[in-house]
Amino acid sequence: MSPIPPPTSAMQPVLRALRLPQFGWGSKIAALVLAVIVVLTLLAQWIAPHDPLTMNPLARLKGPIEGHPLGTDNFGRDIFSRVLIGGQLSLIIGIATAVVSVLIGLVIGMVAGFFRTADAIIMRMMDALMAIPSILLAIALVALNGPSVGSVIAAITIPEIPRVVRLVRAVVLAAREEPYVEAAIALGTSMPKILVRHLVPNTLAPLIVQGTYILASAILTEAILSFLGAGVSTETPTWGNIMAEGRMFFRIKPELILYPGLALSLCILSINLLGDAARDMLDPRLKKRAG
Amino acid sequence: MLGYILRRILAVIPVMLLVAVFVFLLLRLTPGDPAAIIAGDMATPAQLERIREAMGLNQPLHIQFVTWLGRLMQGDLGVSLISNTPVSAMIADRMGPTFAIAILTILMSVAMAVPMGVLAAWKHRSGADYAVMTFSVLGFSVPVFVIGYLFILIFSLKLGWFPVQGYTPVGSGLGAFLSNAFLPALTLSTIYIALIARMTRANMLEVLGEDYIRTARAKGAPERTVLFRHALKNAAVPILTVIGSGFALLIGGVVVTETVFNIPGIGRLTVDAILARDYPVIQAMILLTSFLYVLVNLLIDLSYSFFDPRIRY
Amino acid sequence: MFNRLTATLLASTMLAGTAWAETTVKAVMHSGLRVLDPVITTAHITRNHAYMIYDVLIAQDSQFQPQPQMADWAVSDDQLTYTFTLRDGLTFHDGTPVTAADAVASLKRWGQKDAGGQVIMDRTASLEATDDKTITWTLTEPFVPMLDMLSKQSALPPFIMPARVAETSADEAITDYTGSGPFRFVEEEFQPGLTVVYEKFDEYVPRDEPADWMAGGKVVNVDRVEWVNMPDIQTAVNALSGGEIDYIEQMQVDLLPLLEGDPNIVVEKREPTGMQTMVRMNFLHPPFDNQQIRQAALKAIQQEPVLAAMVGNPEYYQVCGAIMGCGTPLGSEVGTETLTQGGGVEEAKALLEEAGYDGTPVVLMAPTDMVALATQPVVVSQALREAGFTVDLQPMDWQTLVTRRASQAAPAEGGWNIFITNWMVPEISNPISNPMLNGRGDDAWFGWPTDEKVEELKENFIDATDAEAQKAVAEEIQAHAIDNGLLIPLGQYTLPQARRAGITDMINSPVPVFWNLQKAE
Amino acid sequence: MLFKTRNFDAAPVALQARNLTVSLPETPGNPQVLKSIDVTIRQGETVCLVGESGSGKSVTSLAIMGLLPEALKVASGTIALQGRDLLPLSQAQMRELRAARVAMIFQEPMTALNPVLRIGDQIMEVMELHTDLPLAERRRRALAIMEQVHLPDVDRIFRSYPHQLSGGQRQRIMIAMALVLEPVLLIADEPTTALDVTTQKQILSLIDELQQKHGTAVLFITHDMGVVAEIADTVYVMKHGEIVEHGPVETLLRHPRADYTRKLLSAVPSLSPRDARVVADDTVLRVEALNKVYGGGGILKSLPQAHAAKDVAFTLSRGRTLGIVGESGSGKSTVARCIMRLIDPTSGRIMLDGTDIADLSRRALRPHRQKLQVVFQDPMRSLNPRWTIAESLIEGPLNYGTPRREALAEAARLMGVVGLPEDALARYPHQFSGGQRQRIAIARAVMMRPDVLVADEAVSALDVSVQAQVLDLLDQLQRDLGIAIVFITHDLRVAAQICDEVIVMSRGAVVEHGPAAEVLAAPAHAYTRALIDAAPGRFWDFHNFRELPKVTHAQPA
Repeated sequence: MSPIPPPTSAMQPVLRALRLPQFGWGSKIAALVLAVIVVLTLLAQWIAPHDPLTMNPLARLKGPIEGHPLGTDNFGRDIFSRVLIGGQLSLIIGIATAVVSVLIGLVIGMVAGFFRTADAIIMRMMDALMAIPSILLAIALVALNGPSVGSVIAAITIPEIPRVVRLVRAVVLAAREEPYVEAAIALGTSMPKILVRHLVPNTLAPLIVQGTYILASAILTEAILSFLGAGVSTETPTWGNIMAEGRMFFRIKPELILYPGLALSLCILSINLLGDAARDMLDPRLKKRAG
Repeated sequence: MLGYILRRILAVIPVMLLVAVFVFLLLRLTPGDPAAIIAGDMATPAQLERIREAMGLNQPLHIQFVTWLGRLMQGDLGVSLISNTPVSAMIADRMGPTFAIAILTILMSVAMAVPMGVLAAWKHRSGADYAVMTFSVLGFSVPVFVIGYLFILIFSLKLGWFPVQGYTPVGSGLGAFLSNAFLPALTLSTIYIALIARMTRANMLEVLGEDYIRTARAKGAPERTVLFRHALKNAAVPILTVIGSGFALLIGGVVVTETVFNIPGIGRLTVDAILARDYPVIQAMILLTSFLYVLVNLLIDLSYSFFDPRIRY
Repeated sequence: MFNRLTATLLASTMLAGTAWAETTVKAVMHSGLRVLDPVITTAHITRNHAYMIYDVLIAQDSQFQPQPQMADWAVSDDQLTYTFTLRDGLTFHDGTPVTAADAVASLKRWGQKDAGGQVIMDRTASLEATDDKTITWTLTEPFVPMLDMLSKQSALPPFIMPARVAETSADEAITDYTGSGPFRFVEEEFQPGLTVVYEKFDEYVPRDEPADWMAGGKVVNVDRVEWVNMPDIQTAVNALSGGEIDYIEQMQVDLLPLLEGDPNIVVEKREPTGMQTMVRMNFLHPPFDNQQIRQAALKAIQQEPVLAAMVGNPEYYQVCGAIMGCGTPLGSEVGTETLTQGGGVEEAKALLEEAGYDGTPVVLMAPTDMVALATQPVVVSQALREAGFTVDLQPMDWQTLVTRRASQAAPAEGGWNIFITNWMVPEISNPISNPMLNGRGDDAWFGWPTDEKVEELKENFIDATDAEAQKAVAEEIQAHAIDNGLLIPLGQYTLPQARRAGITDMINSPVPVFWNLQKAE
Repeated sequence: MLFKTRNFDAAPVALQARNLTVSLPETPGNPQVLKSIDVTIRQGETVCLVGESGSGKSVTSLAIMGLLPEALKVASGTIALQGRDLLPLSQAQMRELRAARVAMIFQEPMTALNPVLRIGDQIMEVMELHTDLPLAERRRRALAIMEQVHLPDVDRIFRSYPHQLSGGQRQRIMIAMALVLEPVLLIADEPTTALDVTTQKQILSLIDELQQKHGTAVLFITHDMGVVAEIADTVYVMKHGEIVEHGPVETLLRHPRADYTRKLLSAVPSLSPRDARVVADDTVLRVEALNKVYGGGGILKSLPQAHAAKDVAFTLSRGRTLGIVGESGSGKSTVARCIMRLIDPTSGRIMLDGTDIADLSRRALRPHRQKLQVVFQDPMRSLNPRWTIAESLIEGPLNYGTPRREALAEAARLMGVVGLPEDALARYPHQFSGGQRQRIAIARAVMMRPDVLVADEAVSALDVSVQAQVLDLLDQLQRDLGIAIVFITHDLRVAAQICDEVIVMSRGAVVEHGPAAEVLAAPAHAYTRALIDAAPGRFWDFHNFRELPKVTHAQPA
């Protein structure tokens, strides 16, 4: 009998995914960049040299000058402070969208995956929702409900839900064919319990990966909504609306797009890279080949 | 096969019906009174009421829906509230540019992305792989309007290779069309290339691990033959699928690029309509883009059997 | 439905672009044209469109004086009867001659909608065509500004349409775009919000006098004018640099450096007076139902930061406290020292204290998609906050604002407290037509002030017989309007136009027009 | 003649590997996958490479083909094909040799052919790559080789796609492709493992036939001692990357020298049926007229129906084992799943302790579930990978109200019964081997104190030595607890070893039913006979290193 290795945690696959040393150098850099961005935005209140809203229209669109390391915008506000603080809402919108869409998608996907009767109806609705181009849906929702942070989050979340539902449903459909689920049925485990105890954990890994992609794309979508005039108010800076406001001055003062754009792109790039790395780690098909 | 196509087409009906319900509810249950917009600056409450009456906005919601759907069935998309022009004419007018640029984008993207993905999968974990992956992640990470501005700055203003804006129909000559359409298509392509290259890479990686690839190598087939003859065709179906599902992304991108490059397409028409609360136009546009999405995906589904003989209907 | 679409779609992809006429002027206007009926909207783009394809009876020259255009006029000694005589050679675009009956029908439709027109109609005994060429308009009492009203450039000049078109209800949009102006509307090429195409109307007979603003001979020297809407001003600037377009009506001042040093491009102010931007408060709901608090808001704001944020370069804006515009005959700056020079914040705080302001949030509507109105709310909200107001800056798109400003509901229930608007100076230079000075409660402009004093003063103005007396009344109106907070003027600005150097002889009127200009090849 | 007894000492050497060492250079410690092995294959000879999973058989074949995965590197040694060392050759040079000089066929015929290319094109591709033959000639030769591998209707198959062919046909195509250029050496890596026994028999004789016709040297990789006995001239036994023993087949089977070889051979179950146990008159499960029909319905046209189980009936008494035997698609798993009510039978009765559970609702079924437990084929998937063993074991008892503490105590006790340490309870499935997991799965079933245990191919995925242990465990549990077992298997040897009674199924129907000794020793039905005939090495008693004492029925192989 071969020796049995010591016990490990129940979160096996997740921990394996999060164990950075297994990642390539690209992912390590990505994790580092993301950490720096998150720390900077978290501490923005203390780091930022100026209030992001204090304006001085008479000193507008200035290049880097004393006290304004990245210059000022068209209201004479400090770009550096705005980019720092702007990260907060961008990240909040991204995280909120990811969490909400994953949770709602999880519940709907579970129901669709397990109850054949509900499946057809739910999936047709999801098909319909997916058929509506998400940007158009989002602009319409924001334009019609007013561009508050809440409606921006809702507008970005709703189009993401069908994708999560499909993912969860696929995982559930695959998992319910697994022998251990059939064994659980044979052991007299009730359906809700099977759902929660056996199937939900299966969706965890793909949902974490999907969540990172949603997080990244939500931050990007927020920027595009702002660009199209359906974003959050300029009084609450986000990377998106800083760029949207600054796009008018792209050729005069490219810093207005450059710096928030750089922060946004670096952030999304890192999240996407980490998501990819997590997927490679969690996807058994790819793992098989790596060995 | 015919039966399958028929069934698939029938399956489109409930989806489109649901889209119609979504669209209708979306517009009717949210604030914004089309009557107030039509009435203009100087309207009195009595005038508003008259306009509401005339537009049928006073009737119960389900009656309004049925009326609207009935007209829709007869091909009547209504008349723009703002400009008083028939919506179908407006759309027909503006579809050409969007359509042409979308096709160009897809062609360019596939032409670039598939070889990139194949290379990345073949040279898995090599410098080329990382380069392709980094590029394709970048494609997802930079907002499309930033890319558009950069391209204009570099290719139009600095290098003077392309005009900065505008649109020339294909009919005026391919060269003229391309000189206008190339940059917007390239801008739109970035995200599409990213998507397709990733998908190609992932599927090629999977296919390259299949037994029949080993068989091909055991036959002494050179790598080129293994990649393009044996592997790519097997990876084609998921690549096609992503082209189809990426179509929604394309529409989103179109909205932005049409603004940046000033192209008279349906993307801008839609955004303008949404911002102006031009309900008939919004409804028609969302229905139309959804229908196109469903149609494109249906066509793609049907084309699977061309690549994979196992798929027969 | 979709079959038809697909067919047209293919056709429009494949079809060749329209062959250019010999000289075409491509112009980027300040906004996209969507509404084609100049009577039902006050949108400037629609007015500009109307000037292209319609003609007017009498028109204003650069001295703000009425001049004959389609018609000469005579006034009876009792100032009650006006007789207009159409000149020869006037033809509609469909070839039929313009008759007095057409003019009467057009004037009547206009009279139902236009604020000034309504005032005249209130005093009209009869308006009729006495023969094919003669229009006789009889008033019940003398009305001094009669000719000024009929010749005004904005907001609603009386354009002359065929009678069959003018018979359309004033609540409905017209669908027949036959005009009598120097250009013909090319309906087949119209793309709402995007492109409008005009062709020279060959049968148009211009007057012999040289063109002077809206008056004089409208001689067309180009074959075709295309108005293109570009949603992004940078794109327009790029296109102008590249020679892809000829003209930009309104340049973003901040972008001027991009065009500097290009010998092929001329940047200039089109007309001297420009626009005025101003704050409007809602008199129906707290806190601005209180005069002291309105006054506090006025004291809290200073014009310069607003203008700087909006325009940037001081060359193109002017600090100006005159509610009827600086540089106009009636402009007076009484009572606006804090607006123009600042230093009112302490006073504002004191006023708020005195009025017992309880921190009720002020709902400030901020349109995000209108460049000319996007920055002011941000600066104003900051200023109000500094004075102690609680401000709820609500960003929204312009159409939402348009819908919402019509609501008399409480701010918390879909109403509003404050928003910012712009008017062309000629539109506000006269207290009668200045919409901000209407104090008739529910019949007043959005904000609905009930202000009997201002109405009384306006009566005095109408009765004033000479310019001196008018000016004196105007000064009283200014003092009262500022004191009561009917509006808070934020200053004047001009957005310059930019053109290719090859475009010459443009008329520098407030309304951009395309007759007279030449295009060098 | 029991074994091949040809002598190849005089034949020229086709392939010789010497001191071949393959390692994983990028893995810490640089572990060796092949440890300095020597293999010689002569022209016309069939060399069998046997060993359990992980012994390095396949690595050997891939090393010869030059197709090692990137992570594996040849560290030292030579591989000489007709005297020419292959290892220094460039990729391009190797490509020229593949298929032309060394050809290979693989285990999984279902996936080894490119699904999107026509059969004819795939065969012709070999000639396209290695010869200048014109298209017509390529086509002619392709059709000719297809005839040689006894494919029916070659013109049609030439134009077909792989998915339109059966597994056996596909393996014939693979063989045709491998032999069309008459290579010196054919490497066959478990070519029949995925096939049914009857098909396996055909393929084996086809390889044999072609080998004789073309004089090809064959390196045959297998884990199945029966196959070895059937086809080998020379046998190499591998274990952990080393060759522990080699020699002529008969010598090796009769007088194995290495302990490992002995162990391996002893673990092969005998085809001679076990002694039937006493029939207890204590019926726990009775199945009557069980039918399962798949498909039908459809909206626009009625879909084809599949009658997966036709009027299946049997009874099972306490403490006895019923085997359900059949090839793939015979319906044996359908019957198992119906009994378990994992799928709903179309008609029929399933009497469990006197209650008909065939039509019970899910809720009504619950109390009966615990009497009926199951062990599945795939040990990797039958335990929830995220749960500790303890959690998996007590899941059932908790469902039926056993207190946690009691359930845990029982689980700990059962660990001992199935031969695992008690602290295994705190661990996760991935920390165990396949055999260990299967024991855990059995323990999980036993936790419920079931009356009936359904074992669905429960030992098919295991190596023979492990398989023997698991079978012993089942036997012991049955004796201790009196459980009745329904044992589903395709392997007659396994059935012979543990079943009291056997049902033989074919195409959904029961063709023969009776005591194991009768059915296996004197099959009445032609299908059963064919099945037994096809079992490779059925003449040999591996366990005792000798022939089976008597030929059990008429026609010898």
